[in-house]
Amino acid sequence: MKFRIEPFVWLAFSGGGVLAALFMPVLAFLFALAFPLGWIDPPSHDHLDAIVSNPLTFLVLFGLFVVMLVHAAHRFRYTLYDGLQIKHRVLVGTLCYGAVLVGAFACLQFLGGATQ
Amino acid sequence: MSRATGDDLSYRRPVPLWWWLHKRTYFVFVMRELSSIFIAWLVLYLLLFVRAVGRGEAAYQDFLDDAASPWLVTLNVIAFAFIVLHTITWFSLTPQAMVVRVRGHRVPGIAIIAGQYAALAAVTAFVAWLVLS
Amino acid sequence: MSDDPMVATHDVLLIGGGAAGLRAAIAVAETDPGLDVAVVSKVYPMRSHTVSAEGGAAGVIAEGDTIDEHIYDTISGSDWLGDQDAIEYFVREAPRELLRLEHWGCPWSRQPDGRVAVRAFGGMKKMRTWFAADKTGFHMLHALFQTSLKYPAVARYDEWFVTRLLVDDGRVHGVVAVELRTGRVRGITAKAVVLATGGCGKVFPFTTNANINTGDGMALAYRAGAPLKDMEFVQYHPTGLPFTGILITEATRAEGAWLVNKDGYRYLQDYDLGTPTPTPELRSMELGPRDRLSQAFVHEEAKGRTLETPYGSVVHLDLRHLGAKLIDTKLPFVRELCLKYERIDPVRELIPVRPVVHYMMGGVHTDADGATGLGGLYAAGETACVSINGANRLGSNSLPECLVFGARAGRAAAAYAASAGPPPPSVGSQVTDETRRLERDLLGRLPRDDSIAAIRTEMQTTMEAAAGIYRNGPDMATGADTLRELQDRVGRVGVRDTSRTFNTELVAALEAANLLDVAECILRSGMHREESRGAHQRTDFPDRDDERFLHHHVVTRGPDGTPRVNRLPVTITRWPPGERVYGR
Amino acid sequence: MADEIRVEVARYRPDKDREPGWQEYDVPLRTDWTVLDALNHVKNEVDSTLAFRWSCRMGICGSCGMNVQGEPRLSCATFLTDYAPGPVRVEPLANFPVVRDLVVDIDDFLEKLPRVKPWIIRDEEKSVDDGEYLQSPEELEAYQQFSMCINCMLCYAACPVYGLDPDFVGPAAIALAERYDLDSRDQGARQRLDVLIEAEGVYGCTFVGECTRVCPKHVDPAGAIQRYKLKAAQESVKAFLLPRAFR
Repeated sequence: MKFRIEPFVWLAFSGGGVLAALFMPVLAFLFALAFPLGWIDPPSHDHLDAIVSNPLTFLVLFGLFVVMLVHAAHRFRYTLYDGLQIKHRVLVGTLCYGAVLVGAFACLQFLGGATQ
Repeated sequence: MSRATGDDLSYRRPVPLWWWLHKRTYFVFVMRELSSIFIAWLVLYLLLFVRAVGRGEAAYQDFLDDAASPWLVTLNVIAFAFIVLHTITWFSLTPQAMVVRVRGHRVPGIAIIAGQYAALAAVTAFVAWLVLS
Repeated sequence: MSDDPMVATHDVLLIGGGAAGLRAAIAVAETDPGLDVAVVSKVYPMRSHTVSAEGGAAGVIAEGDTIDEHIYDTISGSDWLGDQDAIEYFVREAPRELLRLEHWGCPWSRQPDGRVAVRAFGGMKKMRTWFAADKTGFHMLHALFQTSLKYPAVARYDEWFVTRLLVDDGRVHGVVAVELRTGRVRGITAKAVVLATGGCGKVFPFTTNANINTGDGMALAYRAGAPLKDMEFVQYHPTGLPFTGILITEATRAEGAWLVNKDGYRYLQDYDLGTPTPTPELRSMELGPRDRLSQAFVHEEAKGRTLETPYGSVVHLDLRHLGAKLIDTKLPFVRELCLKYERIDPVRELIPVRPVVHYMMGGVHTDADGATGLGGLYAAGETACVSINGANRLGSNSLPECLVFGARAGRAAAAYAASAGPPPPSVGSQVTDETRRLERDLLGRLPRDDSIAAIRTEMQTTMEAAAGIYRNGPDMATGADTLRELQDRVGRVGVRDTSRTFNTELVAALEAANLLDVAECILRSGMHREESRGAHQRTDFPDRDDERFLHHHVVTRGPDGTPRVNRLPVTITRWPPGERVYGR
Repeated sequence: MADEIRVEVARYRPDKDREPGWQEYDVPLRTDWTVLDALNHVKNEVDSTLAFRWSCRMGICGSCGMNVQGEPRLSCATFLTDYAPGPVRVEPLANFPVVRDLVVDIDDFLEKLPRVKPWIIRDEEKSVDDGEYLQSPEELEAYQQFSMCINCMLCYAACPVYGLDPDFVGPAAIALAERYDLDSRDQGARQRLDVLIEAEGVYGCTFVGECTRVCPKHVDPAGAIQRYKLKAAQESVKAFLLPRAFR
């Protein structure tokens, strides 16, 4: 069988899509809207700190975030190709997937920083 | 194939740059694809949120205050709307991409969609319990 | 392909890309992989009219069925005008050909155990019609087309219109064709040519046939000196939708649908076709042969027991008692067509139907190997007349006919091509002549008040009046006179469209000339047959007359351009002429 | 209801025109008339130079695809009354080069089709003498939907990916590959996968889904393509990630 990178990228894209569809609504609703706007009382710092400092949380969030970033980058890449008809395929690909690498590094930093 | 070539006078119509504004279904498609930006944004936002939590009580409160600023709320409302679009479209397209068979019979698309919403409810309930309990 | 821009060269040319043409092409490629074979078609092969066949393809496979019974059904269906030796070849080879198509991926409907399923069909004493739901022709054509793609030896000239056969010294050496996209006229030489261009339903105004069924192959052969045979026999299918003429397959009746008049009465019982039973009875009532059912409609109409619509009188086809489940699994296309084109749902409503021109029993005279008598010229499928169909074809015999005789003609053409020499130099000047004719006579001529559409319409109304389900001598003679005038007009009419690119008006002009030649042959043959047999029913000669007319008519083109009708004996082997009995 | 409807037809005569333009015709508005009937009326009564393809007029030959009011349709199955009071815009199918008027060049599809090997591939051919390959109604049903493609090219006209990248193999061809893959008689899935795993194969598709929406025969090419993506991914994981014992 031929080796091609596309199937693997697509698998990550799809996985990210599923996870985003399942997790993002509640995460976005709670952390981006309900807590800042006070619709729901934000949990105490201690409670959240306990959650994020758990190594399991680190693993879960790291996996979740990186796969979602792959999903987003992959999709956005095609949006640039088709929606804006940008023809520089290699450049666009490099920028998009390069952004995932930067993002993954940021995840490592930020999530790792919170896990003590 | 022995199609004569060389004097091809066929007219090739260019695709307009904003082709996806010409038809509703195309527009919805591009909006669906643009949800990717907001997923990326929310990942970044959540990362910053976690970082703030990790930096202590004061940083957490500051972050919540910043997040209540009008421009960030506007951005997050838009982002949430795109997330909902992503979830709905993703779920509704799954049955086309995946054939699930139970005892040799193909599970109807509507059941697959319902299953996904059930999973969404479970995940939502779990996250809410974990965070709010 | 040769370097000469005027002429391309192949070993075998197939004219037409339907079931017969593609089957022949594959047969050539399999017989001798060294042969260079090309399919020339005025449409992309998957557009060919085979695609519209619905009900099925007959082949003896079921337990309890026998070769002899299929032979007998076909012979009695033909009103004893089919050649019995050819019918025997046909019936013996049909199952193998259908199996071969199974191996090529045709999605035949199946029994629960995985074997091929068969259904009943009109005029057949046993269940022997293979089917792919009610899109049998569509599935066969696409299976053949897709399978043909795996043979690199098969070249294609898609959307090339053949205007003339290259003939020298009684042998055919290729064709002249117009490439529609560029308008360029080119000679394509070959050692053997197989005509497989389908039927000629467009001779009539109301037909199930597609726009492309203009008798091109028949006209090409006829002009080149090969005779046409049995041209008086035109099949009316009893169940077409009014206005469009879209076919509602006989499979509806095989699955149990009823034909009822305006009173809801199953009127076929009044026409010696048996007595009504709730479930279908083979060779009886609605499962009688097409000629008899169409004739019954005319009588019913005369009695005032049909319904009037803006598009002529109709009777009703009743599927309601079959139920949605059976209709959706075995007749889904019928439901789709009714919903889309009549806005009625056959699950709950009656389908209005009337007889409609469907099939040409006649065609280019060939032997059982598709040979026409002109060296190097072969024909197969509806274009040809072997004859296995005689005076009336049985439903579901035409698809296997395309396969059996397509394969036979392909093999014979391959054998011929392997031994034939290169084309003589004289064909070059024929190409030049033809190019000049097309450019000067058609494109260069000033348009007059006349139009091709007007000529075609007048021919069609003439043919409907003169050569309908019931005919008579004086009407046919009047019609033949009108056709002579129309021949004169088509010889003078100009083409308004002067473009070289995809000139559909030029095509229509060439097709109209083909149709007129075929129409004349139909009427002339009909005038000579002073009896009623199968699809040829004459009010002035209402009985079959085996004494005078148990023979074929072959038509050749006279020196003045008019058809000359001659006789050819019918081959009778084991089944002497008898009475056609249905429903008793 | 008005007794006439205006039809705006795209015209392009390469020997006269540098680019397509519009021509208007008023045709009778009859309940039974389709867009194709209107075009035939024009051709027979008004302007015999109008060029378009058509044949079976019963939605099975696939010749008469056109963009009607911006939507790819079979013109023989599209009724004028649905667009009353008009006008109705009729254009050649989108995404294909225009040969003339409403006639488009589909040779690209015919060149791509053989690449996906749309025929039965067997390791060992069974002789016709040994009868048919057994295939249960359930096995037939598994691929039946994808065998309904009439090659009408509406899906290519609806597909923005094909419009932007003509190298994309495209909906109908991939659906036909899937049709043979799913056929219990076929053993050629691996060969087709090698063709479709390429960048211009299934992974060029962004699942716009328009091909499925416009398909007059409910073939669902979009579904076929997504399933192919999944299949190719599964096979790739098996071949390159799993230890040998688990493949």
